[in-house]
Amino acid sequence: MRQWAVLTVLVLCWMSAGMALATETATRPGATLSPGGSVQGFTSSHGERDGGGSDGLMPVEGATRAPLIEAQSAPASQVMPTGESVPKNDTGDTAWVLISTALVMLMTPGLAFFYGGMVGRRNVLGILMQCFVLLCVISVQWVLYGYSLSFAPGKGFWGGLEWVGLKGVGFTPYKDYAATIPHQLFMMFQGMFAIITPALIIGAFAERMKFSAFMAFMILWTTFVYDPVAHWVWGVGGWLKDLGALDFAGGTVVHINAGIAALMAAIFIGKRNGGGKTILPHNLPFTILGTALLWFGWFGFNAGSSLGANELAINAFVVTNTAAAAAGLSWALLDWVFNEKPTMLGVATGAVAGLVAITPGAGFVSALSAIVIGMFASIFCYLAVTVVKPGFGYDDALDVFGVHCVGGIWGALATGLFASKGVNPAGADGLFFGNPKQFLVQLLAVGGTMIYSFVVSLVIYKIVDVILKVRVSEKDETVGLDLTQHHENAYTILE
Amino acid sequence: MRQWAVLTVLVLCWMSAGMALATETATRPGATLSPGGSVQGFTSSHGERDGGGSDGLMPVEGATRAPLIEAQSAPASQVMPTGESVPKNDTGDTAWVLISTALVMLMTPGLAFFYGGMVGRRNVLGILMQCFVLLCVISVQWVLYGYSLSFAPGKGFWGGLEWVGLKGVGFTPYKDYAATIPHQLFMMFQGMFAIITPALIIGAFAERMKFSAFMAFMILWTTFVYDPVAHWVWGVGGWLKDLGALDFAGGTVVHINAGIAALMAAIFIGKRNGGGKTILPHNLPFTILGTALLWFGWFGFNAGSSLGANELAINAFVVTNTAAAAAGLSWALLDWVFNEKPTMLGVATGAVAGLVAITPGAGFVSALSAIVIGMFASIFCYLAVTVVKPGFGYDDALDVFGVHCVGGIWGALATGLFASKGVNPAGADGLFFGNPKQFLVQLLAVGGTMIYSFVVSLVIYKIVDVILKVRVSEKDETVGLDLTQHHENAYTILE
Amino acid sequence: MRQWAVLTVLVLCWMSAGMALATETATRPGATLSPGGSVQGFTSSHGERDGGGSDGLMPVEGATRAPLIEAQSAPASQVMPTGESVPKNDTGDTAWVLISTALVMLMTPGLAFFYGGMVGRRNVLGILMQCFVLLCVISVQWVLYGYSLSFAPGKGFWGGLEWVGLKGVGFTPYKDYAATIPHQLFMMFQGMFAIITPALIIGAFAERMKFSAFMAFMILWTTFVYDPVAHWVWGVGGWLKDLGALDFAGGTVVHINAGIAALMAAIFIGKRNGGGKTILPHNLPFTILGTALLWFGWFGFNAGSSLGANELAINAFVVTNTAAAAAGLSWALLDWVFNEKPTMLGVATGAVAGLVAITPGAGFVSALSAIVIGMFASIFCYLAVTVVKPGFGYDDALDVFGVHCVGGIWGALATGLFASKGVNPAGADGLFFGNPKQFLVQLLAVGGTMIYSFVVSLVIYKIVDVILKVRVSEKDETVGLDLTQHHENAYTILE
Amino acid sequence: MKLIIAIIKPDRLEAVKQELYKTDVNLMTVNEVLGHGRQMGVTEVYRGVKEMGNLLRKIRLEIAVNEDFVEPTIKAILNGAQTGQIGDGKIFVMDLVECVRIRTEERGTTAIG
Amino acid sequence: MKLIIAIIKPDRLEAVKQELYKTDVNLMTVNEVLGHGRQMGVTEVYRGVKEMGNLLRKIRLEIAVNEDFVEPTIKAILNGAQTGQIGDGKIFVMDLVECVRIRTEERGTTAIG
Amino acid sequence: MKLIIAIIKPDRLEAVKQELYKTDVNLMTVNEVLGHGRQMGVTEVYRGVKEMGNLLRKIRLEIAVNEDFVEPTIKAILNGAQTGQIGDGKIFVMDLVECVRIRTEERGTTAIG
Ligand SMILES: Nc1ncnc2c1ncn2[C@@H]1O[C@H](COP(=O)(O)OP(=O)(O)O)[C@@H](O)[C@H]1O
Ligand SMILES: Nc1ncnc2c1ncn2[C@@H]1O[C@H](COP(=O)(O)OP(=O)(O)O)[C@@H](O)[C@H]1O
Ligand SMILES: Nc1ncnc2c1ncn2[C@@H]1O[C@H](COP(=O)(O)OP(=O)(O)O)[C@@H](O)[C@H]1O
Repeated sequence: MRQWAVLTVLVLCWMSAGMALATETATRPGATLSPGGSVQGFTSSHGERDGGGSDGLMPVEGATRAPLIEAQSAPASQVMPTGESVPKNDTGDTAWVLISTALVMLMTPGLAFFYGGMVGRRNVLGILMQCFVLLCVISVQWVLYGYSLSFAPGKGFWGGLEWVGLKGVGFTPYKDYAATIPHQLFMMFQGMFAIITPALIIGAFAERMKFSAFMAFMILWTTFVYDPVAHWVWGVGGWLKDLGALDFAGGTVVHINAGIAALMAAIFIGKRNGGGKTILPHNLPFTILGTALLWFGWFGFNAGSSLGANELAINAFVVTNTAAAAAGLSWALLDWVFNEKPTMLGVATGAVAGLVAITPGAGFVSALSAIVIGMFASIFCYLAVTVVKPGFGYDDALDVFGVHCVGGIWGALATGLFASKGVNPAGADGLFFGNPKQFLVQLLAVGGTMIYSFVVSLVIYKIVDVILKVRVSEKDETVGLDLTQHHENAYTILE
Repeated sequence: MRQWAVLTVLVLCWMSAGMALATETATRPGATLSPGGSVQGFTSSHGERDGGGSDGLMPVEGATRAPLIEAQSAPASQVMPTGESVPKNDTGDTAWVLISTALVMLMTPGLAFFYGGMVGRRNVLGILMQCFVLLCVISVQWVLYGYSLSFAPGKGFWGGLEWVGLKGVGFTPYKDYAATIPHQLFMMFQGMFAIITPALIIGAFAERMKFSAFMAFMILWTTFVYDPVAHWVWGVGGWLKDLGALDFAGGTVVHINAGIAALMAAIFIGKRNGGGKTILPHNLPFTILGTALLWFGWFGFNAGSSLGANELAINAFVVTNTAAAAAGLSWALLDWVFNEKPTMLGVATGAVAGLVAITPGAGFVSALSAIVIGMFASIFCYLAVTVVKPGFGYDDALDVFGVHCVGGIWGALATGLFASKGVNPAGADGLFFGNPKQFLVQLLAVGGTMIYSFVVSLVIYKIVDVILKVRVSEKDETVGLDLTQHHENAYTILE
Repeated sequence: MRQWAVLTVLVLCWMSAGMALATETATRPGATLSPGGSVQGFTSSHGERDGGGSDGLMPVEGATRAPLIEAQSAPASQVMPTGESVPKNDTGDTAWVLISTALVMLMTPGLAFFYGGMVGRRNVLGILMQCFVLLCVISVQWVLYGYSLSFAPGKGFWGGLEWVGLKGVGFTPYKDYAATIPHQLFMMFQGMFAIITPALIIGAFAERMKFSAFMAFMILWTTFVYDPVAHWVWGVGGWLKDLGALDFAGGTVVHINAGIAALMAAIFIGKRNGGGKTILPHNLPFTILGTALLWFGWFGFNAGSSLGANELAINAFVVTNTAAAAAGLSWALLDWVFNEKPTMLGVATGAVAGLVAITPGAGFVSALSAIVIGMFASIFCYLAVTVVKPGFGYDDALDVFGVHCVGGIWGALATGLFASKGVNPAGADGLFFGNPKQFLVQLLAVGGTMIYSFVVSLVIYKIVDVILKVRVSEKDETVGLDLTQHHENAYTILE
Repeated sequence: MKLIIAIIKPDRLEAVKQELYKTDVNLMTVNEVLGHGRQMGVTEVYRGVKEMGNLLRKIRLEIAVNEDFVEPTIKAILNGAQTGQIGDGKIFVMDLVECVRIRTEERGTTAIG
Repeated sequence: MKLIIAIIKPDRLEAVKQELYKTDVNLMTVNEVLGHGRQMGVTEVYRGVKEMGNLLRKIRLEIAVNEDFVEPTIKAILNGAQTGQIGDGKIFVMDLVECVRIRTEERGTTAIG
Repeated sequence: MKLIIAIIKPDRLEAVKQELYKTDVNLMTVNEVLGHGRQMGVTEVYRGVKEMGNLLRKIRLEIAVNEDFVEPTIKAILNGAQTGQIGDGKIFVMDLVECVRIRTEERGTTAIG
């Protein structure tokens, strides 16, 4: 197939980019200065009580001579004056991250309705159940060992088991992650990300996955795919973090990661009965409700990733809203041009694509860049959904790959294009601001994540398939997952 | 018609009130002392570290010798001691306004469900789409030029173009608007108001407006009606602000403004097919969901308008909840008396009417006054919906005029009655507290806004009608907007 | 009946526990040191500027030498150094409690959907209406006299009328309740609890209570049951508070209290027509939406009960999420074992049971304990719903007793088992941490509340029944409450 | 062969089904309809505007039976559905020319049961 | 006795009901159906994929009448439902062998009205 | 003229429609019903209480045809709907006395197609 050829070429491109970068990095040792990850500090403000005078900086009460927000990387730590080593909680920052955590939690039910509205009436509980069960299972997994695997410091690949059962995860800030909020709050905030990421994948195998297999797959996937990748990008010692990859709120860790696993699942579970027909959403208002909750929750996702009520939060908030809006609009225009009328599902899909695309760059790009990022997010995702999917013929039922992976890739690369130290002095400049290397770093992070996630997800999938059989029987698929997997009907038909 | 005669008399009354006021104002130059707008400062607390000792005042950390919240008006600025000119962000205030901004954003989807549940099954997506598209379009418009038009300082009518593309809108506080939060946050918070205001109008022409015409109308309306009126009331240099009109969170700017434009639209687009029949809500639970989200979001709308986690926020929060409750209750009683049974739609409508009515006075009146304001809000709106609407015969499908304009007028006037410096020393006293002039000022603000908004909206409407034809064809109306304007069905009928 | 015999034995057990405790308390006067109620202070931190250095403590800006959070009990107050008597508002704490208040408000609509989805299509508005009307009525009642009855200080049984109409309830902190937020904010936060508590009862008499009787019952119940019990546990001078009962966020006051009143109502109103058939939820997605809103709002309920953005809030947040998750999971497993398949309604019910169970202990137990508490919450509630209810034969339509009362009892007792001063130094140790007395105190609080609530609820019920007749006619029940009590249809059937 | 159509009150469905089982009639097709008859509807009110709803929810049963089952089926329906109040509904009986069981392609009276 | 089935456009229901009342036909049973006829459906688009919807919402009326009411009823339906446009619908008439009023157990022509 | 009523499985509708088109039968009326037949329902469980659901979603087709279309129509339905498994459904055929096209007021066999 021609399509697979195109794919091969793309992979080759990525590999050469990686090699180019490797060479360059080897020769320029100072390249890793800008820390990746969600906790971008304003390192320039250290020690200044009234840094507020210089534009782009925001003094935080009570952080008198300490850096405003502790940058999580080693270089940033070095600039902190000695004798200032006891970080203190700031009630304002704590309040913002508390509510942000709640907002991110709400995204998982939001996603459940976003997806649930799109499937048939006899599969809606299947979707809701999968989302809710993930909320339950991963919440417990995270406290037991997930947080430790992802964030315990030191190793390049995994975080180790020092923090199992939250041992040592207390209420004083852990300054390498967040200097002004309790460590447990950082843990909980990150936990919500670990919940929604596997939940995103659900859309790919909607209407046809057996529930027991689902459970097994998801627990393994979170442990062996999500936790390590989160460590790479955000954990102290993670290799992508050390490389200087920028991922403010999880473009790579969350969206690309889930999106590529979704593609794998869609390919290997096979088409729905009837051959991957169109979605006929049984309740579009539910999908719109979900979109609204996602958009609302995304303010916590992105603006909360600044881990304080600081100016980075404001920037992330503004660009998040702007990119979502631009992308929604852009999809509406595409629909208007190609299908005569703008559609509600289109605007909703576009908005989500925009939210995905702005995620990695939310703390690095400006509002005007966000408009461009949003606009193109819809264009790329629209192509993925209407051209690429039918072209390759996989049945990614609710377009997880088309929206989250494609949107995430675009977002990660766009961060490498539009990032600006004018927005975030502790970040980096992108290609359009004179730093082509950042773009290559982003490319490397994207590719590395995609390959790892695809391969490991596939291995997990195959293991689960052998033991539990992943797909429901044809009869069960016809009757619907609600009745066959959960013994319930979403709606009464007769009363 | 007798009704139009009544109307004329009302307009004449308003004009004489204006003249009376003009005379009085001319003779008493100190009249503009109390600042209008959303950023009511407690000017009496300037320079007192522990102003907390005196009841009614709340010390904000880090604002040691500065006014707690910067009053936005010139007089208030004068009381600020010199040498205190660098305002600082407060993390607690920032956290509260961040989440308030998210809450106000959620109101637009809330409104979508509030309205969407009330229309027929074949028009629900039409409503949702219009609300969502506004969220997208105005978000972009605001960043590009809307904020500048509304808030760039200096002119009496419009704000000018200095802040186009957010140029110069950074992270340090802009003290004339909000002294303790980043300027961009104030911008974003206000942006959410600019989104929901046009969205309110949607209810008037529900089930019969062409989507292309809708888009054109709304972009023009926001630019030529919302942006200027926001400037009048809240912008530095706005004439209503300078006059001393009190509008805490947008009774005039948002509700009266949208409500009167809605009346215009309802009159000129004409009745729905079948002659403006009753609403038969296709999904009342959606309407209730919308009401819940509106109520929830309104805490951000009103209590967020204090622009900090200060005591004004608390007051606004308490009176918002109280007025909504009292109004919901009051409508239930009206229904009980006149229709034998209290109705759910009635309670929801009443609650919204109460929320509308308390909006302008949220920072100026006490909780007990809020009960009275809420109770009467329902009475006036009930009359508007059951007597005035059938009387005049316009088909304001979802009662935007009857609830938002009437509720808004009552709220603006009630502020002129119940406002008390005991609640907000930086505000003003109302008629019942011995200051009849404030009532006249309020009357003037209401009337000015209504006339401007009605006339300019009408001009925009007519231009759009000539170019695009505003109303859908009769056939399309019968089939419904979902299928004809968006090529989608909200629900599958058969599966 | 055998079941009633079991019940009698249980009551006797409780009484002997009480007597045992009475004896012990008489001999050990220092026993009341640990304050109950929601405002658990970290008394060990008094006077230390940088208490942040000692793990488990969090310094709050501006509370320099005062206890971080004012413990609400007399003993805690004693440790406060003199000369520090002017408490100040903290913007971060205020921001968190503001948004928490909004979150708790959202729980009532959340509950409306949780319940509303479970009833038949012709009774959904009945549920929504009852929830919304409570939101309206109690909001007004609270401002008028409810807050005063519950929280005005001094008496053992009721709070008196000093604070009627919010007289004297201003913006400076009332340090016996919350030292860092405005008093009115504390009032509003507590008001939201007073709303949701009676709303919980609705599920018991779903589909068959006359609306007028409902109104009368609820106003009386809130006044004569909720307000006193809230005073006992949280009010200055309340007898359970003085006894040292631990109830962080309302396990006793809210859940047991409502749950036992629900049982009374279910018994005395009698079975639904058709003999208390199974629930056939007309719209399970609504129930799931409600669950999501409840879970989301519960972060405000529990983590907001720390009354500040402090470490107690973090602890409450983490254990709330963890217990809900563990309980949801546990119910899924029970369903899997006993009914072949895990069900969505089961996970939702379990999650709510877990949220209920963690409520009293949220500020006293660790995350690992929360897993155990959650797991067992589902087990006990599952038994209550599938064994106890059919056994006794009462028709508690939506299992208010089975989930809220049973979950609440388990939570209150579990607090007596798992509470640890390691988590909250101002709390107490439970049985498993070497303090068996705490368990007895908890038992006493549970029993006292149950007996008082059951008896007084019954008296109110009987009075209302005599005057208004509580139950609708059989014909009205058949047609449904929506049409007969509210003259509305939730959905159009034909369009 | 006859096709029996019965319009009954929603809350009588369970009772009618039980009566039909007793009469050995196990096959039927059911749907929800709106009936307009003698029974008055309940007034609806939306924002103060009264709407006289005159269509009421009913259940429609469709049962194909052989000749000798016609009277027992009618009896069973009457037993289950009769409350003596207005709105109890109607039973209509029509001739059935042919009946085919799709699964087996059987026809006529053997296909019916 | 005859059973008249009419398939009409949803927005004509009100008019048809009014016409029937005028003809003294007050009893009927109504439900929502999907019609597939000459009238073309409206294209639907979900994420760029077009779906040609060919089933359109219609209303189905079922009216049992005595012989002399058959023509007046047909007339009334025609009056109310005709717009002259494609999709107006059909009327089918069938023989009714028996009719029973459940409340009173009356049978035949007296039961019908 | 005959009225053919077919009760089929929901997922067979598309296939049946295709078969009918092939047979030149393009007009039909469809709605959702609940069937009670040989096929066992799926147990439902709500909070631990089992409910034996014995009504299953089916699709009901109503097709009016002229005499010579009766057998082809039945064949087409059989072709599209048969899976050989319990629950496949039934076809009922009844006499049609009259048929009116509302748009044109045509009657009889010319009105049917
Ligand atoms: N002639 C008829 N044609 C069609 N449906 C009818 C007819 N008569 C009654 N029905 C149906 O039966 C239902 C009950 O009729 P109604 O007159 O209220 O009952 P009853 O007279 O038996 O008490 C009606 O709502 C309607 O659906
Ligand atoms: N032969 C038929 N059998 C069953 N239903 C029919 C038949 N002919 C028409 N209908 C129903 O009538 C509706 C209107 O038919 P259509 O051909 O669109 O109208 P017309 O030709 O009268 O303008 C169809 O949607 C269908 O529901
Ligand atoms: N005698 C009947 N009267 C009415 N409907 C029937 C009758 N027999 C079958 N049906 C309908 O056909 C459907 C399929 O019947 P079932 O006995 O399950 O199928 P089969 O025996 O053809 O495999 C039933 O669910 C019911 O809706």
